[in-house]
This record gives sequence, structure tokens and C-alpha cells, in this order.
Amino acid sequence: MKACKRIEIVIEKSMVPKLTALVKQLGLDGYTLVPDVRGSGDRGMRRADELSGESSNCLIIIACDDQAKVEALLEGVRPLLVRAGGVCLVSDAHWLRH
Amino acid sequence: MKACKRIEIVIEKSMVPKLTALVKQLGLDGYTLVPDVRGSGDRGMRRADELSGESSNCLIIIACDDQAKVEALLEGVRPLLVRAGGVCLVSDAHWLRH
Amino acid sequence: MKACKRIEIVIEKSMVPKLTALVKQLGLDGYTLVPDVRGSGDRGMRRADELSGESSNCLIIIACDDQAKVEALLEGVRPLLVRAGGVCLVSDAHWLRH
Amino acid sequence: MSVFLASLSAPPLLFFFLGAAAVAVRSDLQIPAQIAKFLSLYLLFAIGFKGGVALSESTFDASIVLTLVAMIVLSAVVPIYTFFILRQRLPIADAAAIAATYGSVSAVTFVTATGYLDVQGISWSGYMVACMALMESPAIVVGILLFNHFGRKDGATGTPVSMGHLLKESVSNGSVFLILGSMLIGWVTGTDGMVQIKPLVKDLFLGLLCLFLLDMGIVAAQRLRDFQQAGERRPSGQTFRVMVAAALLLPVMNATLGLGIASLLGLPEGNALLVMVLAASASYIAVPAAMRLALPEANPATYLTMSLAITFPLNLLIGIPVYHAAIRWLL
Amino acid sequence: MSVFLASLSAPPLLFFFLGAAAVAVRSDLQIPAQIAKFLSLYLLFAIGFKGGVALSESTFDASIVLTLVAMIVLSAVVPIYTFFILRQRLPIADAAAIAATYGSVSAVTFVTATGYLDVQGISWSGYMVACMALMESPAIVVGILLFNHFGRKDGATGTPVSMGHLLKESVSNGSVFLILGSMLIGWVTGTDGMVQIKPLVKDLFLGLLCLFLLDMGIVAAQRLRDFQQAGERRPSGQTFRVMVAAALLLPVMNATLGLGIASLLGLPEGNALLVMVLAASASYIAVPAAMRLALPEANPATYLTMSLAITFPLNLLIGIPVYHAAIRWLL
Amino acid sequence: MSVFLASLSAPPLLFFFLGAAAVAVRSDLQIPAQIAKFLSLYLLFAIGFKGGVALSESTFDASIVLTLVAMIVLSAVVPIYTFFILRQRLPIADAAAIAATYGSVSAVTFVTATGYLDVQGISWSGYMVACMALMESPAIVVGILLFNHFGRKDGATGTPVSMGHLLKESVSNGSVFLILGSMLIGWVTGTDGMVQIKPLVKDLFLGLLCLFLLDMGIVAAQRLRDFQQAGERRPSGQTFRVMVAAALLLPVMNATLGLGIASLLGLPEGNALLVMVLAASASYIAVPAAMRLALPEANPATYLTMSLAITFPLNLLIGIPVYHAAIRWLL
Ligand SMILES: Nc1ncnc2c1ncn2[C@@H]1O[C@H](COP(=O)(O)O)[C@@H](O)[C@H]1O
Ligand SMILES: Nc1ncnc2c1ncn2[C@@H]1O[C@H](COP(=O)(O)O)[C@@H](O)[C@H]1O
Ligand SMILES: Nc1ncnc2c1ncn2[C@@H]1O[C@H](COP(=O)(O)O)[C@@H](O)[C@H]1O
Ligand code: NA
Ligand code: NA
Ligand code: NA
Repeated sequence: MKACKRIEIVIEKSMVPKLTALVKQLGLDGYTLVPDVRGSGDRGMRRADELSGESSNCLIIIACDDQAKVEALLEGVRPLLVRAGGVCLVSDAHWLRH
Repeated sequence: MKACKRIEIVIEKSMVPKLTALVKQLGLDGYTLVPDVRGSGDRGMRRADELSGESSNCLIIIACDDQAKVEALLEGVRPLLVRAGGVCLVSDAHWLRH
Repeated sequence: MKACKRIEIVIEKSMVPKLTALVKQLGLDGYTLVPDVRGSGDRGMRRADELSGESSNCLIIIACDDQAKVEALLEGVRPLLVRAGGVCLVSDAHWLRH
Repeated sequence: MSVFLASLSAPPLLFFFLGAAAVAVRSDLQIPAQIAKFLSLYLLFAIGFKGGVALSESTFDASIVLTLVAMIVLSAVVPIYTFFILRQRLPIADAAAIAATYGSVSAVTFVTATGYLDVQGISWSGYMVACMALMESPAIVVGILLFNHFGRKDGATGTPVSMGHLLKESVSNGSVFLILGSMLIGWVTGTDGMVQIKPLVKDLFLGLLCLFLLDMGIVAAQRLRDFQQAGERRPSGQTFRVMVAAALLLPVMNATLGLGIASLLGLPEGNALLVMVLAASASYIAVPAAMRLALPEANPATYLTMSLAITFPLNLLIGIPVYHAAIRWLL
Repeated sequence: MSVFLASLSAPPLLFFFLGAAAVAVRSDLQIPAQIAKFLSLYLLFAIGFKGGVALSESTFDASIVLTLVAMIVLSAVVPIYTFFILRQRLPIADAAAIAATYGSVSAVTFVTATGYLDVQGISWSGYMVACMALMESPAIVVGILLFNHFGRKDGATGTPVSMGHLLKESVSNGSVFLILGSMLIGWVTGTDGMVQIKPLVKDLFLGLLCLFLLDMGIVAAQRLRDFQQAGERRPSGQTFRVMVAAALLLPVMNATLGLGIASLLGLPEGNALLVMVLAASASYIAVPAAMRLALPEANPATYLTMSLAITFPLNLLIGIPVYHAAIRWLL
Repeated sequence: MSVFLASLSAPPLLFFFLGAAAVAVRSDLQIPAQIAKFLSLYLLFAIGFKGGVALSESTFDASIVLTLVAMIVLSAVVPIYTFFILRQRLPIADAAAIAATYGSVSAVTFVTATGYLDVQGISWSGYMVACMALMESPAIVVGILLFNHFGRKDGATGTPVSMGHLLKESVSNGSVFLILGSMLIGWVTGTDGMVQIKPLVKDLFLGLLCLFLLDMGIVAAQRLRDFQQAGERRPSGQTFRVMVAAALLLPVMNATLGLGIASLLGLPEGNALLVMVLAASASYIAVPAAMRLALPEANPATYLTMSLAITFPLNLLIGIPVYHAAIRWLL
């Protein structure tokens, strides 16, 4: 088991392509995406019921064991959150290597 | 980045309105809700296949950096779990402020 | 609140029955399953759009406060990840007992 | 007997069997959850609209009011005796939840019965749909009242739910609202409206019912199988015997009451069958949903398994034709 | 007036009311998200195919080109004056987003209008569907250009999106693509193709429109209610008044322009109504989606609420019959 | 040639093209996952039921048994030679998985072919549907046997799956179960049953096939594009050439075998085409699902891409009309 960071991002659906592009560009190992999650926050209720996707969030989970890349990712994520809201949580985890 | 608690609650769909009302009443910043998740526990399999929603769980994630509110939330969640089952996990995380 | 491990597994849909069987066999308290999540990793994009389910992942969350069982679970999970890819993250959490 | 076989060999019922068989052979056949939800909404929408249009064509008479009143009263009375029969043998919360479940109705059983009548060319009245919708909720209120009165004392957890809230719940309940709303629209737009959407509400009705019952067969059978592993929720053997007995006998008792009402009111064949079916059927959507909120002490592994996995198939496969035979024989 | 009541008592509109009513009584009635998405795809598919087949049967003439050009120009002009009207009263990003929203069109309003015409037996031309599809995107480009030119200076966050990218976006936009594609296929396969899939694209059309509008009613009403709790996003009272005024007046202004175009081109009754509806309607799918990407500074609680929760119902319930009356009266 | 164009200009195929085009222009057009799943269930349900009803009307004769036996044998033989052709050029697990994939069938290709025949007014027999269902699984068993015998030795990970388990899997496989079950019900209820659900199973068939193929076009094209980024899974250039060659040649070889069987058995035009299509088509649902379980060593980026993104479109767009022409020419 290898120590790593678990990065969890909740962001508006429309921003996801930007985010996955960033993940790819930074050469991270991968990500997991849970589509169409709901929520509530500074910008009110988000029911994931808009056909435009405006009220849908996505939950993205990224495991990364390279601190430098983690920093870079967070730097890249911040402006997205500023523009479209959402949250980004970082916690410690252990990665079962196979 | 600000230290915070990451509260993760799996609870029966029917209890969610009570839970979100609690979150609101406590003045927490927000929550994220993943609808219709499945699972298994003390009360057997839950396939999220009942039209009544009886067998559907919801996964709620709450980030909170105010310990007092965290305590209050947990106090409010416990009776719900007692009545309808489910789990509540609390872990440490860092919140990327934007 | 009781200290426990939070085990989070992202694995191909087809492997889930094997995994839940393992959870049951080890006598763990339960698990939560988020179906049809997407992602990207060593094996490329997984859009959860295949009728065969080949491109669908599942996200499984398991809380366990018995270290021995955790070990056993990880031992059992490793071969599944080897065969079908995916990730397994373990982190510390506190379990709200009810 | 021929009637019986006729009904058993109708596609919708056979697809219910097929769904159950899929579970039996551990097939991975599944209907996506949102599709199942949509099919049930469609059935409520279609039956409501059809009922409304029928109503708009029929002349209003007293028997309509009488039937409505009689059936609503029935749906409030059934829970009472059911509760007192069961309270000795089951946890009081379960007794109350089962009482509410059997006082209320199963829309799909009703819908299947109307399909059965249509195929046999037997007419039935649009107001029976209103009857069905209005029978969904009263039992919930009665069940909670019973529990609050007899149950709370022995220190049940949680705060009792206010009646006002319950009444609000019961009118605003999604399925009740959709049936009544569609019915109103059908009644307002009448035959002109029907011409516009007949292909959806009439032509596709039996076909989509087949697909929905396929799902119901899977879910019901699944539930029976999971029952073995209901964990701490699993009712004791003793409780189990009571459950099965009640799930088999209550429909018969209630159908008989329905038959009584039908003969008292001198209802025509079609309506009489629907009255019996409404009386005999038990809710597995609206009531369980309400019970989880208002009566979480009650164990869904008990009342939901009874209505969904035993009473529903019983009425669907044996009940409808048997009730029909009884009507032909007695009325 | 009769026309007006006739339209209000059509099932699709009544189901829109029903959806709104469900939210009003706090019912838990909901259409599953993937079903709602599918119903909207179905409507685009069906209207596109119908339009294409109609086109294949009609003889091509200059008035087609004229109408197309006139309407595309309109969809590019509307945003400009809308922007200059609103920029004083609203944040510049919001003004630009609203401008784009109202320059573009609402496919469902158009679809409902065609249903309205079909039921009344008034003919309309297939190329109007192409018109609708081609009007979806230009406004987006204009809106962004306006913002880049007048807005960026006052230090807006984020990098401006390249025009090339925007143009690509607008042709590859899912709904535009599906309408144009289905239309092309309808045009290629003509009546032979229609014979094959008529039961889906024609017979079920109004029925499925009812179910879709039921969902729209729920979503629109929900949005109006959530508006109170739009958190930090919640527009100020002043802004709110501007929003409501604009959402009510812009459709009227634009419909009038549409009427002008229709009379200039001497369009027949059916097409004239569709032209007015296209002009009056505002986008609540394609444009908001594009704005979230290209103009995240703009607040969806402003422009999306306007188009979805105010202008859409206005056109649907009052607009269509009123525009129709105006045509009858003036043309 | 005219036949060819005729088939290409049928709406279902054009919608497949449209889906592929959507990916080509990077459109965000998508069919919700549960809808796609439901459409595929619908097609199996409808084709099964139609086949069953047809069977109930047809007189039973030896040629039926002969055809069934011949085709099942074929579906067991194809994997064998496919395996030996490919084992030199590809990893042994992939060779086995591809063998199973091509021995089995694609229900949608079959369904499209029946639609093609219906539109052209060429009759075909209900038992061909049984044929299709029975051909889904044997190849899976053969493929695994081949791998267990030739592959395991070179230390493959994981424990071999028991045959008993495999056989169980193959009968209880969701799609096989639904086809056979619907067929049985169609056969039992016959024309009476068909009258009840014809609007769903017959009238909507081609329309819903269009929507399903639209999704298939998107998924197949998407897969081809993702192939570039299949990460560590990405087959080498050499492997890639083998894949493409096999995905193009195997259908032709197998179709020829099918043609041989058809002429030996002297099958009528319609059945002959279906036999060729069944032989030529490759599974992209049942077999890949089974392979992920039983043969995870095999790389889905190889066998699934071959069947879904190359062979499926090949059969759909070129195969069906070409096989038809061959039959007209030779038989
Ligand atoms: N404190 C929180 N905990 C968990 N999720 C949150 C929290 N705040 C916001 N979110 C999620 O982020 C989305 C956007 O947040 P906001 O930008 O604050 O409106 C919300 O809809 C929630 O899904
Ligand atoms: N140990 C566990 N780890 C993760 N999720 C659990 C666990 N136990 C229960 N759950 C979730 O909580 C739901 C209700 O649990 P229970 O009340 O124990 O039946 C289950 O259906 C699971 O989704
Ligand atoms: N670094 C990562 N962080 C989060 N999820 C991942 C990561 N790597 C892989 N995954 C998930 O695991 C699935 C299979 O991974 P792989 O076997 O690497 O293709 C992917 O589709 C993702 O959903
Ligand atoms: Na009842
Ligand atoms: Na407009
Ligand atoms: Na084959």
C-alpha cells in the first residue's frame, strides 16, 4: 500500500470536460466520475433536473501519489471553482497497489 | 486549504428530506447528494429497485469546518440512523478555498 | 464514534458479484454500491455506455472496524484488481455508532 | 375455469411469470430503474386519462356517489379490523403498517383488471378510477391513528407525525396526484382529447403493461429470495407464518366485503369486479413510502413483502379470474 | 377567445399546468431525469423527421430561402438590441447571456405550436423546422461577441472563448445536430420512410408531448420556488423586477418583429404563427448550456429562470393563441 | 445494387450513420444509458414475441429442426477454426475471446435484417428467432474450453471457471432469457396475444430501431475514437492490423458457410438471408459480458472493438444487402 492523496471534486457538469482535460494534461493516472449528483450550496439548490445540465453536478475522485502533481491539479481546479462554484476536498489515503 | 471534517452519510431515501432540512437548519454551507445507491447491511440487501423507494439509499457528503456544527449534525443524524438504519462516517480533510 | 477504516473500491461492473460475495464471506457488516460510474485509467476511457457493461465501473464503499477483516478484504480484492483493473483506496474514518 | 385459463394466458400475466422465472434461474435480466418508474407513471397517467374521458361521456347518477362513499369507508374500515386481528400476533407497529397497506389499493392490480375486462369486452365505468385514487390514502391516516393510540404508549422511538401533515401527504402523494390530475384532464378534454393521445394511452396500454409486469415479476421474486437474508430485519419463523397467512387470507376477506358492497349497490359485472379487486388489493408503493416516514418502527421486510411478493401475485394470477367467477355465479 | 380557450384546453398544456400544480401542492411527483432527457430527444427527432418528409414533398421556391435568411438575421439582431436595453440595468455578463437566450429559440414551444396547428388542421411547411434549427446557434455567437467587446474590459475572470470554437460548438450542439440530422433523413427517405416510422413520429407525438410538458411544468415551477433560495446567486429585488419585465416584454416585442417579417414575406397562416413563435421564444437548453461554458460570469439564476420559468409558460399558454389571433386579425 | 441503395436509404441505417456522424463532429449528442438499455430489451422482447406468434401459426416440420441443429453446430464450429487462425497472431486469450464473439450472434443485426425483409415484403419464419437465441451461448462454452485447453498452461492468472457454471450462465443470460421467454409467450398466446400488444411490438418496431441504432452509431464511433487512447490496453500496430483484417474477413467467411447451409437445406429467400446474417454477425453484448467474467485475461479493447465498431457496421450497412444479392444470384 502506497500513501497518496484522495482528491474529491464536486463541480458543475459543464466544467467537467475542462477538468478531465486538465487531469490528462498533468499526466495523472486517472479519475473516477459519478455523473448527475445533486446538491446545495452558496448558489442554492441543484436538482440535476435541467435539460441544459445547468443544475447537475458531477463528483470526481482522483487518487494521486505525486505531491507535485497534486499541487498542480489544485492550482488548475481553483479557477474552475471560482467560475462555476463547487467544492474540492483533499484527504490522505493508502492506495492498494496491484 | 482549510482543515475540515468530511461527513459521509448513507441513509434510506425516505429520510433524506429530514436530513437536508437539518443541514439547512444548522446553517451548514451545503451538501452533495448521490441518489439511488445500493447496498447491504444489517437490514439485508437494498437493491434500489422498489417503486416505493424503500430499498433505495442515498449517499450524502457534507464538508464542514465548524466543529460545533459537526457535533450538532451528528447529534441530529443519530436518531435518523436509529430509526432507518444506515451509516455515518466522519474523516479529516482539507478544503480548497476559492 | 468508533475508529474504522473506509475502503473505497472502483472496479469493473462485471467483477462486483465476486466482490460482494467476498464481503459476505468475510462477514463484514455491509457495503454501499454506486452503480455505473465512469472513469479513466490505465485501460483508457470508460464511458459506462456499453450494453455489455464492459465500460461501466462501480464504486464500492466499505466501512470496517476490524483490522483483521480489512487485511483479508484487501488480500481478496488485489487479484480482482489485477484481473480487471481499478483502484482501491483505504483511509481512516470515525464511525458514528447508533 | 375457462375464464381462469383465459386470464392466465393473457400476455401481461405471462410476462409477470417470466420475470419471476428470470429470478428463479438467477438470470441477470433487469429493467432499468428509471424505466420501471416511468412505466408505472405511464400506467397511472393512462388509466387516469381513460377514466376521465369515460366519466365525461357518462351521465352522472347517485350510484356513483354511493360507490365512492362505500369504497372510501371500506378503505378506512379494513385497516381497523386488520389491526386488531394482527396486533396480538405481530409487533404493534407492523400490525398498523399492514393494516394501512391492506386498506389501501394496488393501482397495477386495478389496471390489470381493467385490461382483463377490456380484452373480454366487459364494460366498466370511468368513476372507478376516481374510486381507486381516493382509496389510496385514507388507510394511511387510519393506520397511523391506530398506532398513535395503541402503539406510542409502549415507548416507540421518534415523534408522532401530525395529522395535518399526513393529510397533506396523502393528497400530494405523487401517484394519487397523477391519477386524479390525468383524470381531470381527461374529463375536461373528453373525446377530443382522447383522439389526440389515444395511440399512447389506449393502443400501447397492454404492451407497456407487459413490460411493467415483467419488472414486477422480477422485483417480487427478488424480494422473496432476499427475504431469507433480511438480516436483523428478518421476521421470526412464527412471525413469518402469520405474515403468509395474513397475506393470503386478507385479500379473500376483503374481496368478499367488496362483493357484498357490489351486490348491495347492484353494480354491473365490470364495476363489481373492480370493486372486489380494489378491496382485495394491497398497496406496495404509496403506503410503504408513507410508512417509512411516519412509522419507521414498522419493518418493511414484513408489510412490503406481504403486499408485493404474496398478495399482489395472488390477486393478479388467481384473484381476478376467481372474483370474476364469483360475480358471475352470485350476482 | 374561442381559439384561446381551445388551445388552453388541449391536453399538452393542461399537463403543463398539472406539473406546475404538483409543485404548488408540494407533491413528490417527478419524471425520472433520463426519461425527461429522452422525451426531449424524441421531440427533436420526430419534429425533424416530419419536417424533412414535408420538405421532400414540397416544391422548393424562393420564399423558403427568404424566410430562412430573414429568421437567421432576426436571431442575430434580437440579441443586439436586447443587450443594449439591458446592459444599463443588469450586470453586463447577464445582459449578454439574456440577449443570446432570447435571440435563440425554444424547440418545445415550436413543437407545441406545430401540434396546435395540426389539431386545428392548419397546414405549415417543413422548412420551418430547418428555420428553427438554424436559429438555435447564431444568437450564442452574437451574445459572446457582445460580451467580449463590451464586457471583458472591466476585468472579467477567465479567458475568452475562441470564435472558431464557438462556431464548432454551435453546429455540433446535440439538439441542433439531431434536428438537422433527422430532417435530412426525413428528406432523403421521404414518404417511404414516413410509412415505416409514422407510428412513432406521428401517432405518439401529442401523447409524449403531454408527458414532456408535465415534466416541464414541474421543473419550471420548481425553479420559480427555488428562486427564493438562490443563495448568493439570488438577484436583488431591483434586478428581479428588471428580469420579470424583460421576460414578459421581450417575447411580445420579438413576436411583433416576427409578425412584421411574416407579413412582409406574405407567409400563410401556419408559417406566420411559427415565425412569431420562433421570434418570441427563448432557449432554455442549448444557450444556457453554451453560456455556462463561454460566459460563466453570467448568472443562470437570472437568464435561465427568465426563459424557462417565465417566457416559456407565457408563450405556451397565452402567446400561441394570442399570436394566432393577431395573425387572423392583421394578415 | 438497387437493393443495396434501398437498404442504405432505410431510416434505421441512416440513423446509425447519424450517430457516427455526431461523434465525428464531436457533437455532445447522447442517448441516456438506461434508455439505450431499455431499447435493446424492447427489441429482444418484440422480436421474440413476433417470432413466437409466427411459430404458433406455422406448421411444424423437419426443416425447422434441421436448421436449428445446423446453426447451433455452426456456432460451435466457427470458434474452433477462428481460434486456430488467430492463436498464432494474437495473445491466446484474445484469440479465444474473439472466437467466442464471432461464433455467437448480434441480435440487433438480426433484428435489422428482419426489418429489412419486412419492408421488402419478403417472408421469414418465426423459428429463426429461436435459432438466433440458441446461437448466443454455445460459442461462449467452446471459447472457454479452447482457452482452458490451450491457454491455461502458459500460466494465466485466475482460476478457470467451471463448465457447469458456464452452461448455467448461458441459459440464464438476460438477453437469451428474454428472447426465449417472449417467444414462448408469443407462441402460447398466438394471434390473440398479438392483437393485444401489436401496437407496441409491431407498429413501433422500426421507429424504436431507428433510435436504438442512433445510439449504436454513437457508441461504435466513440469506441473507434477512444481506441487511440486505449492506454496500456492499446493493441500494438501489428495486433491492430490482425484485428481489422479478422473483423472484415470473418463475417465474409461465416456468411459463406451460412449460404452453404441455406442452400443445402434449400431454405427460402428470407430464412436464407437470416441464416447468413446470423453466421456473419458477432456478439457485442452477451459474449463480451461473459468473457469479462470467464476470461478477464482477454482484452476487450480487442474483441469488443472488432465486433462492435467494425463487424457490426459492416454487416448492417454492406453485409445485409450483399448477402441478399448473393442469395438472389445463387439460390
Ligand atoms: N459544504 C459542502 N459539502 C458538500 N458539498 C458541497 C458543499 N458546498 C457545496 N457543495 C456542493 O457543490 C455544489 C456547488 O456548490 P456552490 O458553488 O456552493 O453552490 C453544490 O450543489 C453541492 O453539490
Ligand atoms: N459497513 C458498511 N459499509 C458501508 N456501507 C454500509 C455498511 N453498513 C451499511 N451500509 C449502508 O447502509 C445501508 C443501510 O444499512 P443497514 O441499516 O445496516 O441495513 C446499507 O444498505 C448500505 O448501503
Ligand atoms: N488515479 C485514479 N483515481 C481515481 N480513479 C481511478 C484512478 N485510476 C483508475 N481509476 C478508476 O479505475 C477504473 C479502472 O482503472 P484502470 O484499471 O487503471 O483503467 C478507471 O476507469 C477509473 O474509474
Ligand atoms: Na385494499
Ligand atoms: Na427568440
Ligand atoms: Na456469428
